[in-house]
Amino acid sequence: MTSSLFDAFDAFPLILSLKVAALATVLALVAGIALGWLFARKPFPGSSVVESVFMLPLVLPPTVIGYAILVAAGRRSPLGKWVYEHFDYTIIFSWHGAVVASAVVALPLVLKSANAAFAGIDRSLEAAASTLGQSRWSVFVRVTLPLAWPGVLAGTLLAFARAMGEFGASLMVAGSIPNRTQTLSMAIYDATQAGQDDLALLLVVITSAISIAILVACNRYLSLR
Amino acid sequence: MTSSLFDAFDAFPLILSLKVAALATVLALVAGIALGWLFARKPFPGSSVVESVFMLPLVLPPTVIGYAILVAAGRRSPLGKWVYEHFDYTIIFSWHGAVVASAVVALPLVLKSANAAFAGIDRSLEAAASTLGQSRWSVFVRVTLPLAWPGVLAGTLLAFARAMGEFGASLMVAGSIPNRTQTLSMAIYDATQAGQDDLALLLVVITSAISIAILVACNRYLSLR
Amino acid sequence: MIDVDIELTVRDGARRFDLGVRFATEAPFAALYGPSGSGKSLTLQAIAGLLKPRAGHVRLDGRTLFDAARGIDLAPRERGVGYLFQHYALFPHLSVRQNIGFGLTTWRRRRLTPAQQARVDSLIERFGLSAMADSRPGVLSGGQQQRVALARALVREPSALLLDEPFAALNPMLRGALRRELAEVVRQARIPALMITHDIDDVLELADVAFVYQDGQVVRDVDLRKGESRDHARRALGDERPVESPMRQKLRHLLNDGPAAG
Amino acid sequence: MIDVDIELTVRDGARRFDLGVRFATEAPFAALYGPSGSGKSLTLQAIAGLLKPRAGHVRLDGRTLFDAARGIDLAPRERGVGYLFQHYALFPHLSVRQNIGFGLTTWRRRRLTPAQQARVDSLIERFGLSAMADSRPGVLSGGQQQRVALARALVREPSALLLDEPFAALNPMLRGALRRELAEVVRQARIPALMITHDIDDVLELADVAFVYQDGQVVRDVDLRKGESRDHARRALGDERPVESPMRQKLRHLLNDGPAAG
Amino acid sequence: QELTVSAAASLTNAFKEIGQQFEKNHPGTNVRLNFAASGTLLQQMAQGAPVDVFASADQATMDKAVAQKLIDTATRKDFATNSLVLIAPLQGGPAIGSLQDLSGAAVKRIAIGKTATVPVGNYTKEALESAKLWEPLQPKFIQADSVRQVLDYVSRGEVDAGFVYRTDAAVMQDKVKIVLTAGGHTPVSYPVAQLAESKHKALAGSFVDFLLSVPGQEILGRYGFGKP
Ligand SMILES: Nc1ncnc2c1ncn2[C@@H]1O[C@H](COP(=O)(O)OP(=O)(O)OP(=O)(O)O)[C@@H](O)[C@H]1O
Ligand SMILES: Nc1ncnc2c1ncn2[C@@H]1O[C@H](COP(=O)(O)OP(=O)(O)OP(=O)(O)O)[C@@H](O)[C@H]1O
Ligand code: MOO
Ligand SMILES: [Mg+2]
Ligand SMILES: [Mg+2]
Repeated sequence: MTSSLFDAFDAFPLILSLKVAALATVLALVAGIALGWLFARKPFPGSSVVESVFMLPLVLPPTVIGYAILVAAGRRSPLGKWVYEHFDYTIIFSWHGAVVASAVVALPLVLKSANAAFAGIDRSLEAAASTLGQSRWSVFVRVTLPLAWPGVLAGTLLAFARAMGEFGASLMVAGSIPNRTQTLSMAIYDATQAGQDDLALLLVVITSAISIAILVACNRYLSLR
Repeated sequence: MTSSLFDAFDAFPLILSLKVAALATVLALVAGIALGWLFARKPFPGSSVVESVFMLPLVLPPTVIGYAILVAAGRRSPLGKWVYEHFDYTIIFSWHGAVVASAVVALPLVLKSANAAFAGIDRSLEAAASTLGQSRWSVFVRVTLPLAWPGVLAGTLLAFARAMGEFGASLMVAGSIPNRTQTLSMAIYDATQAGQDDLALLLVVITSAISIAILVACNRYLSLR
Repeated sequence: MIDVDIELTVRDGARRFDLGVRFATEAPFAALYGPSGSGKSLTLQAIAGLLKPRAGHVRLDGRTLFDAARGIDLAPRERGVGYLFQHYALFPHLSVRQNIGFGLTTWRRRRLTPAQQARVDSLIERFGLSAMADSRPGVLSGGQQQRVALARALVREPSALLLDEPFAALNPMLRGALRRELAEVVRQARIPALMITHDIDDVLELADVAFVYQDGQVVRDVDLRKGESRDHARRALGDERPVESPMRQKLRHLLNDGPAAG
Repeated sequence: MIDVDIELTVRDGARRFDLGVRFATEAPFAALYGPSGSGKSLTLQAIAGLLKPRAGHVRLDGRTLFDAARGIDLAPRERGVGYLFQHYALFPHLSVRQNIGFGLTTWRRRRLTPAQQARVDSLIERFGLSAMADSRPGVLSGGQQQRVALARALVREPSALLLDEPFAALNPMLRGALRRELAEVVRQARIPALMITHDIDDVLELADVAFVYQDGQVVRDVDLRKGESRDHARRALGDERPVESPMRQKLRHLLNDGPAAG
Repeated sequence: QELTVSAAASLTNAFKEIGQQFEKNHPGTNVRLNFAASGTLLQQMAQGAPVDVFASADQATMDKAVAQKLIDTATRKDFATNSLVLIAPLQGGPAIGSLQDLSGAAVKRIAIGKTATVPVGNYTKEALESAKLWEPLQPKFIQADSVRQVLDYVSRGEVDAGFVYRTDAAVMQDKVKIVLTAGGHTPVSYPVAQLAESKHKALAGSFVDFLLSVPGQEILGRYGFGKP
């Protein structure tokens, strides 16, 4: 790789990718924990069908997911129209769109892992905590979640990796606008499409190295053991 | 949806998709369990880095993964060349390529979930089984795996969903050859790109319904509880 | 002080177990005694609010914790009882110290006040857990785990104590010491205690009254204080069982105290 | 029959525990007795092959299971011992029947032969588990779980029995019955048994010899058969401890057998 | 001021330079370039994406945009042309000198753009149809999802030949060779237009003007595009 190649490399997509992936992971984590808990602990008739519906972002091509988000939140949708008229804001072509798209695509990973983890917990530990005067929320935060954490963490790391790699849905919603909404994955895609193989390789190496570093660090510092 | 639309619908991609997803899931399951167990039970220096490397298929855009498989197994690669010369076979442009691509992309989902599940098992149960005269393999099959099953199953269902949805990497390796290697996701993608919204919607509905049915059934019959 | 009258059924496939117990006592320390599977643990769970009876009531020191007829059913955390679980139910992700202090803090306020800290430390000390205060329960011996569970149940100054075989994993010497600790706690705090035990000596040493279980019912109650006065019964029963032979006593001594002299 | 000489250290953070025990006996039934945390369970784990000692050896009936000097270290499954874990270690995903039959089958051959089936059924019967044979361990009472663990350890006709507090969760009546079962099993199979217990009566009823633990060492051994013959010691020790008072006996009776007459 | 330009993926390299040049010429202007497959761009605009200028790789997509009333039709202009070429791996592979050689037994696989979705596929179809080769060659076709994929297959020797634009072949000169320029298809021309809902009509107009200007055409030419 020549030094001109390094010149061609631009830190923006990297920073944007990390920002988007981090936010999307947080959103997926919160929603995934809540829904995973719900489906594990408060099943209702048909809840396994509803749970499977949340898996669809994995089943359908990302473009379809992106298109669905466009239809649901774009300027032509009632929601998007209202927001646009009142706040002069649209999620299309904004990096927020990439966050939403990545979160939707990453959600099933957290949800399913959290669900399995919550279902496997020894309920008598929760009972013990409740006899020790803890509120439901306190029991959840201090006992349930820590005990389920290995599974939830696994799902979260998967979600982060997926969010880093997401580009089909984001491309649709946020566009691939250099210095605005172009993430690393989009930049890689662009580089391959433009025949800039060296740049593509460089970007792949950077993305891989940084993702591995983050995953290893999270594994080490978030595993609580 | 008109009846002509139904005429336009063709069962081939559906059947191929199910076949590809099922085989890919089995491959990912076997490899994911083996690797997940290895990383949980026989950690070596740097094993968490190696584990994270297996997450890359999630981090990198599917096209890149597809390209990597092409490079590794294509006719110009030593492996591909050897196989081609001796068996007159190449994985490129065959649906086997889609299986390999989908399995690679689905692997991290099983691996990570299985890893967390294995790490969470009460080791004294394995010890008990070994004092009851069971070989290591017997302990694994009769105690370790059943206890880890909820987590492994969650990962497997994620893998199946992902394999159903995979098209970027498969497209590259298998091509999207109608009636040969075109899966449902590829067909959906094609339809959306060609602006055939009705067909795309029909295909999305079919894919979703079938995937949900399979996921719900697996959840019910494979959960062992 | 304790007034329990509950009916409940647990099911597991085709098998079902019906619990229908009723007992009440003013005595501060009551024991539940009876065969394996007779419903003792289920009774404590119902009192703690972890199982909901079909009918009946649970009252402690005049407070109604549960009353099916009046629609009262306090949540476990509102019942303020200290519960030692038969299988300890120690939090595997917390250290011994954190397990013991758990009930004094909440998700919001996780630091102990100096007074609470002192209380935790004194329990750790009294139960001989100082050396392993920072260990996780998983690496403790059975008896050490049981003592952690006992300390954890006592730490909140509960309004009643429910103890499911608190000394089962302890050897006689420690058992004696902990019996004295427990008797002291109950006396000082003036709280009612309900203890399941299989050890008659536990009953004899600690309890004022014992309720004898059989197949989900209380079949008999034994007043252990009154017994003392009924001197004629003493002699009447005296020869029904052989007094402990000196041989046995000697062996008992050998096991507990040191080599036998000659 | 049993010859144990092991040294090992377990660590947990800054805390460490050193076990250095040596004992040997020709007696068929030996008891390990001693305070909580003195290393009894660790000893059984080392004998079963679940912990690897730093030095020493383990021999059972002339078979060498472990010998650090000669580099012998049989895998747990090759040692052929029946081990009842202190916390039972029952398989939560299997029914009582499957737990008990577990050791008779392998991953390849999961069906029991009729003879094995009969053996499992008879253990279920003898240990009073018939009603709950198809339940999972999670819904059993403490004593029921302990009996499942005992039956599971006995089912394979092991070449030795390691029992970590086999009766702790059982009430005295059941305990007596199971003691007799166990004594019968050990006598019939002519296998050595090593039992940890906190109950002196267990020791007195079952054991031929007891090794007394203290801080990771065997500090004393008590020969329970010889004791019988030393008649003078009997009298010498006779008054050191009060004989059980008739009062206590009466209460004992009340708790166990029925309402006191008179 | 911000100008959003949605451009077909095959225009990426040229438009990046044009965008920079345009910003230089219009200080205070910020050109946001959005690249994707033409179909994706159309879907975005149909859902109200705030786009000012749309540059498509084919007339069909632009026609669809017109049909959906997204476009200010008066502003539609062709700004570049391209040509369809037959490429083969630089090394190895059967000798190919003409379109007819493709029917030879030595040629086993031919990569083309997907006719339904990739513009280049349509041109290929037209070219082969006029050479009466479309039907006979059917069994040999591998329909790739993008021009880039055709290039990859050819460059890695997975196929014996492929059809791409001249501009694409140019970026892989070290791995593929241009066998011939195919004729017999409608001219490959790239249309550009302003969006009906554009908020920066004047600026959008100057961008289109710049594309057609001499400096604009010079840049496009450097990337292999022909004059309209
Ligand atoms: N969750 C449950 N589901 C079904 N049956 C249960 C459940 N919990 C307990 N049982 C059954 O109820 C009966 C009473 O159980 P309980 O635990 O109260 O016994 P116990 O008196 O405490 O016995 P032990 O002294 O052996 O602990 C037992 O037969 C047990 O198998
Ligand atoms: N895995 C371990 N890691 C560290 N320390 C341990 C581990 N297992 C046991 N110990 C410590 O070793 C000591 C001996 O434990 P062991 O379980 O042998 O005691 P024990 O004699 O069986 O006691 P009890 O009668 O209470 O069961 C204890 O202090 C215990 O905390
Ligand atoms: O530039 Mo295109 O629309 O990907 O052929
Ligand atoms: Mg109980
Ligand atoms: Mg022990």
